[in-house]
Amino acid sequence: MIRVLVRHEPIDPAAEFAALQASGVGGIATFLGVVRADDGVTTLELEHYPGGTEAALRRLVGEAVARWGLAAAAIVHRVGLMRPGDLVVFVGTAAAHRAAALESCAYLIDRLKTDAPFWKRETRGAEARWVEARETDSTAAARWQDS
Amino acid sequence: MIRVLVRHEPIDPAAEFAALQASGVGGIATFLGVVRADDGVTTLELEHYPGGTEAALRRLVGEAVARWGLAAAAIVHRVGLMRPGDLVVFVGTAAAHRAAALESCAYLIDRLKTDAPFWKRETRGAEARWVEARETDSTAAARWQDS
Amino acid sequence: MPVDLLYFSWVREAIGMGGETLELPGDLVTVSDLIDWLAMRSEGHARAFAERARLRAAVDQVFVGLDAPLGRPHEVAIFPPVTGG
Amino acid sequence: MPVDLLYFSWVREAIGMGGETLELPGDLVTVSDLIDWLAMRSEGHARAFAERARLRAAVDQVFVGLDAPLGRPHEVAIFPPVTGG
Repeated sequence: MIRVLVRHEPIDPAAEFAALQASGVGGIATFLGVVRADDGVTTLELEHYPGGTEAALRRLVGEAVARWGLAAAAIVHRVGLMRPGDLVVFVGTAAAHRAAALESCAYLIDRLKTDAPFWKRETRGAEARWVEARETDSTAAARWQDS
Repeated sequence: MIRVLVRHEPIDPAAEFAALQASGVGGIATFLGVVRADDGVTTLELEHYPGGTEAALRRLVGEAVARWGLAAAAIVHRVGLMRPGDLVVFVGTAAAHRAAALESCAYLIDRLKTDAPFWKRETRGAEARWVEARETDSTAAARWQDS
Repeated sequence: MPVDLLYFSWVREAIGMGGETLELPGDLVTVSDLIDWLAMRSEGHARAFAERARLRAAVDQVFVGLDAPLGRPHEVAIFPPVTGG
Repeated sequence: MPVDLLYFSWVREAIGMGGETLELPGDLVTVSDLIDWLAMRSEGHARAFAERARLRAAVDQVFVGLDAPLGRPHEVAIFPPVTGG
């Protein structure tokens, strides 16, 4: 099962998890990104590159499936207007061995952060600003190139 | 939020996700162990050490919270009789930064595999056998001692 | 053949539109050459493309460096470093 | 003071019970000494404790090596390598 989805509707982690569980293998790893509730953000807007985003995510998932021999992999990313506590992204992988599931899940979220065309704009009260990319994200993505 | 639970009832991943999400931080990592449906097992029985199990799991969770500064961590482990496709274990961690959530989640499942007193007995048709511990689990747990 | 230019995030805001379809001159070799040429189209374009280090690009939906050959693309997107996830 | 001995998995099956409460002799220094002493109690005990490399132990709910000092415990558990998760 490969599932790549960019959508405005809220993400349902239980449904996403059930789809991975149906693969019948022993280990499932997931990462869920949540709009932080602790730094004064009132709303978060996610812009993306229609078509280009799905192509980039499918490429990443295909690489992970081939590299770790996954039975299933999913990336579901929300776009549009969100509030603190909302889920932004669900990444899930299923494999016979837990190391494959855990590593590939970390790989997908690290690579998504630098290689998938999404842009965040945070609003705090009346002030809106585009979120700056972080150096640490490039470092995290780069570590997957050597091994 | 720290949650350590050993129970006979099925694990509800949606409820576990929601409890971690309530911590308000940006990243949640989970690992879910599933009874494999692909190798002829008809039932799986999980025995444990009442009291000793909870103590061991609380120790592991406490170490992870301290080492990675987690906002929340949960280990829910099922015991008793299970069938292929059932969830055996849910491990979840929540942190401000995704690397902390992902690494601590891998740490908890690796350490649980060698340091928590559970024993599996598999039944295939009329034949039952205790599962042997795997060398690879000791190796996986040991890698957390150096760093 | 006309090429679809796509702009995102503050690049889109500075230019004042999400995209435009243009016939490109034949002498643009790299993505950077294209950006130089686009920068002359308006004050908004010039402002959007002023800091080259803050720009990223995708040619036909594949991320490339600004020094990559432009080729004969159908679609070129120009945008800030991404911040999803 | 009596000590609770607990057995799990095939150790429990071989001995034929999940535990017993015993007064220990004063000369048991390590967990391994305790296992030697327990092995003499019955054929089941002897069978359960025959392969020392396949045994693990916890003293008062803390995992220890078989060469660890026994001390004056309330509870000692003896079992095969664990296989949870």
